[in-house]
Amino acid sequence: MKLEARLLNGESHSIQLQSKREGVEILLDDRRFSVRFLKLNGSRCLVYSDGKVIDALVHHEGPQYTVLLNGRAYYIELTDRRLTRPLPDDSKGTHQPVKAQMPGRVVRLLKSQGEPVERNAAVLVIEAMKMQNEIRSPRQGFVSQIAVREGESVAAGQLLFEIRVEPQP
Amino acid sequence: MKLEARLLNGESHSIQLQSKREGVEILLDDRRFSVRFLKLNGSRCLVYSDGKVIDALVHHEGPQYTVLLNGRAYYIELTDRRLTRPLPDDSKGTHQPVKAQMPGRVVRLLKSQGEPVERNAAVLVIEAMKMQNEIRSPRQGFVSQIAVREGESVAAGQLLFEIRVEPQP
Amino acid sequence: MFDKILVANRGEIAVRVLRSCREMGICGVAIYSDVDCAGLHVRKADEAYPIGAAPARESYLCADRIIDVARRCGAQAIHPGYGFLAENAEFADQCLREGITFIGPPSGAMRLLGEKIPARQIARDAAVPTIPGSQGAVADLPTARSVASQIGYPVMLKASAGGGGKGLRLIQSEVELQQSWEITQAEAAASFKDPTVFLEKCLRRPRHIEIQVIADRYGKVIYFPERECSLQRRHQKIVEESPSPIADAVLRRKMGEAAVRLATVAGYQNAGTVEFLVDEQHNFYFLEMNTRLQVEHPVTEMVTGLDLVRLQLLAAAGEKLPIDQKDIQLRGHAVECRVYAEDAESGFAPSPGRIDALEEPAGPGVRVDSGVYQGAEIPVYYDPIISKVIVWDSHREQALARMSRALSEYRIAGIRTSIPFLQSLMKDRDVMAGDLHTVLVAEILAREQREHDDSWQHALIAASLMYHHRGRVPIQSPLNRWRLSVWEDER
Amino acid sequence: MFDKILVANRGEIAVRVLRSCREMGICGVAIYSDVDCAGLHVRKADEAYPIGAAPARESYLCADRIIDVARRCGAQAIHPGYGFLAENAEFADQCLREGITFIGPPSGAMRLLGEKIPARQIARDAAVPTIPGSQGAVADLPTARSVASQIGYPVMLKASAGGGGKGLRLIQSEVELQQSWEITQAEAAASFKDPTVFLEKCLRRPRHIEIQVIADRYGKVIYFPERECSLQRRHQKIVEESPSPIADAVLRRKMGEAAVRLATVAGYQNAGTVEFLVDEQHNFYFLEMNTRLQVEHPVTEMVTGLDLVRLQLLAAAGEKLPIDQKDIQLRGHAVECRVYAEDAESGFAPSPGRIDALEEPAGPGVRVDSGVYQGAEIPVYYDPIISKVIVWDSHREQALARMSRALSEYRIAGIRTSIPFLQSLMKDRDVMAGDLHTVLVAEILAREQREHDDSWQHALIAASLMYHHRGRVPIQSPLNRWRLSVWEDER
Repeated sequence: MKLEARLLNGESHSIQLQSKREGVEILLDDRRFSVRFLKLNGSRCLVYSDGKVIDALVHHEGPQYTVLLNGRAYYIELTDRRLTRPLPDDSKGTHQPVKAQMPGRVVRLLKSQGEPVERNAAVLVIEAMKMQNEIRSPRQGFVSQIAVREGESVAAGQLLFEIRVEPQP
Repeated sequence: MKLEARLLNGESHSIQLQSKREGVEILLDDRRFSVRFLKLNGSRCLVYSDGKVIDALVHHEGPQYTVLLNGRAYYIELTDRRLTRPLPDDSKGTHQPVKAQMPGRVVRLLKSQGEPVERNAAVLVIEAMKMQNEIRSPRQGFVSQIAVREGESVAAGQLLFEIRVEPQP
Repeated sequence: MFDKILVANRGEIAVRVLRSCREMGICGVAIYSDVDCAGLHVRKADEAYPIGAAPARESYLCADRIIDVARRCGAQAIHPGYGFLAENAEFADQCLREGITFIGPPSGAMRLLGEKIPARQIARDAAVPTIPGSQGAVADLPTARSVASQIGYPVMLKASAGGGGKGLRLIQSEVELQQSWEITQAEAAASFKDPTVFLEKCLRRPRHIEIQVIADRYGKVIYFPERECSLQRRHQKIVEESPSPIADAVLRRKMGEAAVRLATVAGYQNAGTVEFLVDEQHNFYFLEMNTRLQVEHPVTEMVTGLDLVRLQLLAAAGEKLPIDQKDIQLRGHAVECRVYAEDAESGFAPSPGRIDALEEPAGPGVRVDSGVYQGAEIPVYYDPIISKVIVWDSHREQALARMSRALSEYRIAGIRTSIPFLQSLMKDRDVMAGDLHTVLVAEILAREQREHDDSWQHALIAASLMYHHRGRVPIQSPLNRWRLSVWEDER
Repeated sequence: MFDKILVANRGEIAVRVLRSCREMGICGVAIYSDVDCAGLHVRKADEAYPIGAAPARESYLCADRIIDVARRCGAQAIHPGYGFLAENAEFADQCLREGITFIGPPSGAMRLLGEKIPARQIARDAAVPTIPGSQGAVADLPTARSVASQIGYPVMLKASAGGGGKGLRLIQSEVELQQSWEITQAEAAASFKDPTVFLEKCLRRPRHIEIQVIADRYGKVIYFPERECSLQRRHQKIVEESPSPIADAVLRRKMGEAAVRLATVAGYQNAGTVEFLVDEQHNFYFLEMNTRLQVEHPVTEMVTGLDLVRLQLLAAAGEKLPIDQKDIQLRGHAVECRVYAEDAESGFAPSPGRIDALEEPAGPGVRVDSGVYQGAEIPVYYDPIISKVIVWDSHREQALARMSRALSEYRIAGIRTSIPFLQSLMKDRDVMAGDLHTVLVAEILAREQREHDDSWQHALIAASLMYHHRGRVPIQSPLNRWRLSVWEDER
C-alpha cells in the first residue's frame, strides 16, 4: 500500500506499507522500519519498532488524521495512491469557502472583498467562548466574497468568506 | 413494563416502569419514584430523582445486571414479566451445572457424588491467580456429578459439577 | 457547619468544591444548564437541579433562580467558585437577605476592592506600595497628559471597573494617549457601565506574583507563600507555581504582611488573593485583589498541605481559623498547568466538542483537577478550561520534569488542547531558568520552533498503520489473539 | 546516573518505576509476557521487549532471558520491583556477573535476611528485640515441646525459608504441636526446599508496624517514619498508613534506630523494610526484613515528600544519599488501599477479565498508582492487584474521609473488585478509632452487615431503567438532545 502524507507545515512524505509474516515493513521516504502493530480499543494503538514503543491515540475524520503522542498532537492528511480521486485542480481558478467552526459573533473584518491574501493571513475576527479568534485564509489568493458583517452572529457551519485561488502558471 | 428483580441476598422486588411526558414513573414494591433518565456512553447513566442524582455504571450479561454506585457493586437479576420464558420448573427435579469461571487447578474435593448439599456449601477448591477459592453450590440439592479430579487443571467454562435440585413438595 | 451547600458553578471548580463537601460530610448540590445536564459536576454531586438554558446569562448568572433552588432544596450556603457570580456584590447581598451564607467576603469589601481606584486607595491606606500613576480617576485628556509625562511612558490606561486583563490599554507615547483617550473611556462605559479611567506606569517585563490570604470573622488574617503567575497569554494565566523562583524568606514575608495589612484595612473575610507586579529589582506593587477562590489555588494547597476550600467553609460557617500564621510552612515546589480546549497548533482557537478518548496523568506527585470525563462535551458557552494538572516535587527542577512526565501521559482525543504548548513551555530555557515575566509567553510564541526529533515519523507511522488496518477490530483479549493476529498481518 | 534501566516487572509497580525513570531523563525499558503485550507498563515505557509466555516461570521469572534483553538493549541496570525476582539472590549475582547493576541490596545481605533463623540472629546481634521463641532451628519434637511450654501457647511454627505469610502455622496446644510437627516440616521441604522450622510465641492481637530504610554504599542508613500495616487478609496487607495511630516520637525513633542498627549489621544497601510486630504494651519485636521496594511505599512518600524510587536509583548508581536523617520530616497522614480484582461480595474470589469502563479517583490529596486502563485485561496468571489508591491529608480522620471520597469516585466495570470492602473498612468503628491489629479484618468480615441505606433501591432503579431503555443510543451531544430526548421517554 502506498500513501502520501501531508503535515500541517506543508511537508509531504511518501509511505509504503507491506505486510510480512513477522509484522509490517514500512518505507517512510527513504527510511525503512520493521514494526509490529497492535490495535487497541478507543482508537489507541501500539507500534513496536525495534524495541521502541509508540503508544498513540489516532483519531480521524476522513483523510484528516490526528495522532496524539507523548502529549503532542500531529495533524496529518493521508492520501491513498490507489484510491486517489482527482484533487481539486489547481490549474483552474477555484473558490474555497471558509465556514464558522462554532457559533460566535463577527467582531472585525480585516480584509475586504477583492483583496489579495497570503496563505494564513487573518481575514476576520470572531468572538466565541469569551475569546477572539482570527479566521485565516487557507490558501493564497483573493477574497472573492465576504458573507458576514461586523457584529453579526454566526452559527456553526455558516459561510464566512471565500478565497479565489488563482490558476497556477 | 413490569420487572422482577432478584438481589444477591435472595430478596425479590417488583418494579413497574411507566413513561410519562416528564420522565419515568417507577413503582418499586410500594414506593413511588418520579425520575428523569439520561443514558451516557460506556454503560453509564444518570438518574435524577427528586433532586438526588444517581450516577451509575450499569453492566449486564443477559439478565444479570451489575450496578456500580458510589464505589459499591450491586448484583441484580432482572426478569421481564412480559417476556418470561418458563423458568426452570422447580416442581420437577433439575440438574444445575456449575462451571469454572477461570482457568485454574482443582486442589481439593470437599463433597463426593451423591452427597446432599445446602445452598452455598463449598463443593470443591480451585487454585487460580495464586489463591484458593471455594466453589459453592448455587442451590440446595444433591451432588449428581463431579466432573473433575483433584490435581486436574481446568479451563474457563469447563464443567466442574452438577447439583440435582429436588422437586418441591 | 453547614449540612448542605449549593455550588453555583460548573466544570472543574464545581467538582473541586463538591469533593471537599463530600469529605466533610456535607451534602453537595450542583446546578446545571441544559448543556451541562451530564456534566462531571452533576455526576459528582449528591443533588442536582436544572437552572436554565445554555447561555450563562440564562443559567449560571441567574441569581434569582439559583437562590430559589438553594431555598427549595434547603442549602444553607452557596459557594460561587470563580467567575460567574463569584465577585458579584449584589448576589452576595441577595444571599444575605435570604438568610443563605455566601461563601466569600462581605459584599462591602467586595465592592471596595472590585474597583481599581478605591482599591488603590485602600492599598495606600494600608501602606502597600502601588504602581506609580494618577492619584485617582483622570478626568480629562490634559490631566492625563500631564500625569503620563510625569510618570514617564509607556503607561497603562485602565478602566477603574475593569479587571482580569480586561479594560486596559498600553500607551507608548503622547500621540497614542491622544488617540486612545476617548475610545478607552467609551469602551469602559460600554463594558463596565462606568467610564472612569486612570493611569499607571507600565513596568518593563514585570513578574506577576500574588499572595493568597484567608480571614475569619474574628480579625485573624493569614497569608500563604506567594504564587508566581507570570506565564500569561492575552493577560490570562496559563502556568502558575509556588514558591516564586525569585522569592526568599524576606520578600515572602514583606509581601505576605502587605497583603494581610490590605485585607485588614478592607475588612476582608474568607479567601482572597492580593496580586502584585514585581519589577526587576524585586520591588512589588499592588495590582488588584481578587475576592474569591482562584483557579490556581491548588499550588498553594500542594506546598502547604492545607485545603483552601475546607478553610473557606470553616470561615464562612463562623468558625475560627484552626491554624495560625506559624502553621503555614512552605514545603517543596508546586506547578500548575491549565489545560484548555484550544488548538495550540493554530493560534489557540477554541476547540469545543466531544471528548472521544481520555487518559489522565497520575502517579507520584501528580494531581488532576478535571471537569470532564470520556464521552463528555466541551460546550461553546463557557470558559474552555478542561482541567488543571498540578504537580509537586521537592525542588523546582524536579517539579518541572514531573510536569513534563505528567503532560506526556495526558491523552485527549476528539478536541484539540493546549497540552502541546504547555509541553514546550516546560522545556523552554527561560522557564527552566525561572526567568519569568508577563510577556515571556508572547516572546516564546514568537520564537517557537518545531522540535527536531523523530516524533513526527512515529506519528506518520501510527496514522498509516491505522489506515492500513482500518476495519480490523481492536483486540479484545490479548490472551488469545496476540499470537494469532498481532504478529500476523492480513492484506 | 544510568541512561537506560530495564524494569523486570509488570503492572502498577513497573509503571511506578518507569515514571521515575522518565522524570529523571532515563530511558525506561519494559518487558512483557504474551498476555501483557498491551499492558499499561508497555504503554508507559520508552522501549519494550517480549520475554515469553504468560506463566511467570516462562517470562517474568526467567532470569536468563531478562538479562539477555538488558544486555542487548544496553540497559545498565535492572529494577526488579516487588515479587518475581526481587528477592532472588541468584538473580542479583547473575546481574553482577554480567556487569548490570541490580537495583537492590547486595546478594549477601539478601541471602542472610531472606531466611528467618539467620535474620533473627542478625536482629539479636543488632540488639533488636525478637519475638520470644527458639534460639534457632528446632531439631525434633521433644525440643519443640520443651521450647513451646517454656514460651507458652499459642505459638507459631514457622519454616525458616518461608515469608510473606507463607509457611507458618498457629499452634494452640501440645496436642496440636504433635499433630502439626511432621506435616509442617514436610510442607516446608516441599514449598521452600528446606525443612528447617523454628518456634515463636504467638502475640495476642499484635499490630504490624514496619520501618522503611535506605542505605547508600558509604555506610549512611536513613530510616523513615513507620508504616502501620495491620489490616491484613490471609496474611496479605490490604490497607496501610503512615504514621501509625499509636506511634509517638519516642517509639518512632526507637523503632527507626533499631531498623538502622539491623540494616547496618547486615551490611544492607538500597531500600528495604524492617517489619515488626507490636504488642498491646507497644513493645516491638523483629519479624522479618523485606529486601526490596514494597507495595506500600507510597504512604511513606506522601508523608515525607521524598521519591523512594529516585533514592533507590541514586543509591544503586553509587551516589551518596542526598539527604540526612534530619531531613526526614513527617507531615500529615497518608493511607493506602490496595484494589484487587477480587469479588468482595462473595468471598474475595479472583475476578480476572476485561475492564470495560474505568474512572479513577482524582483531585486534592489523591494519588492513584494503577496498572490498568480502560479496555485492559486482568490476566489470571499474576497477582490480581489493579491499583493502589493513596490519600494524604493533614490528620488521620480527614485522610480516612478523603479515602472514602476517593473510593466513592472509583468506577470499574467488567470485573469485580475489592472496593466495596475497602469502603466499609474506612467506615468501620475500630478502623476509625485506630484500634488495629492483624486479625481485625477477619473479625470485621465475621461481623460485617449490609449497610441499611437506600442505595440498593437506586441500584434497582438504574438497572431497570437501563433495561427499559435498552437499544436506545447514548446521548452524543447534550447540546441538542437534552430537551428532545431526555425528559421525553419513548415506549
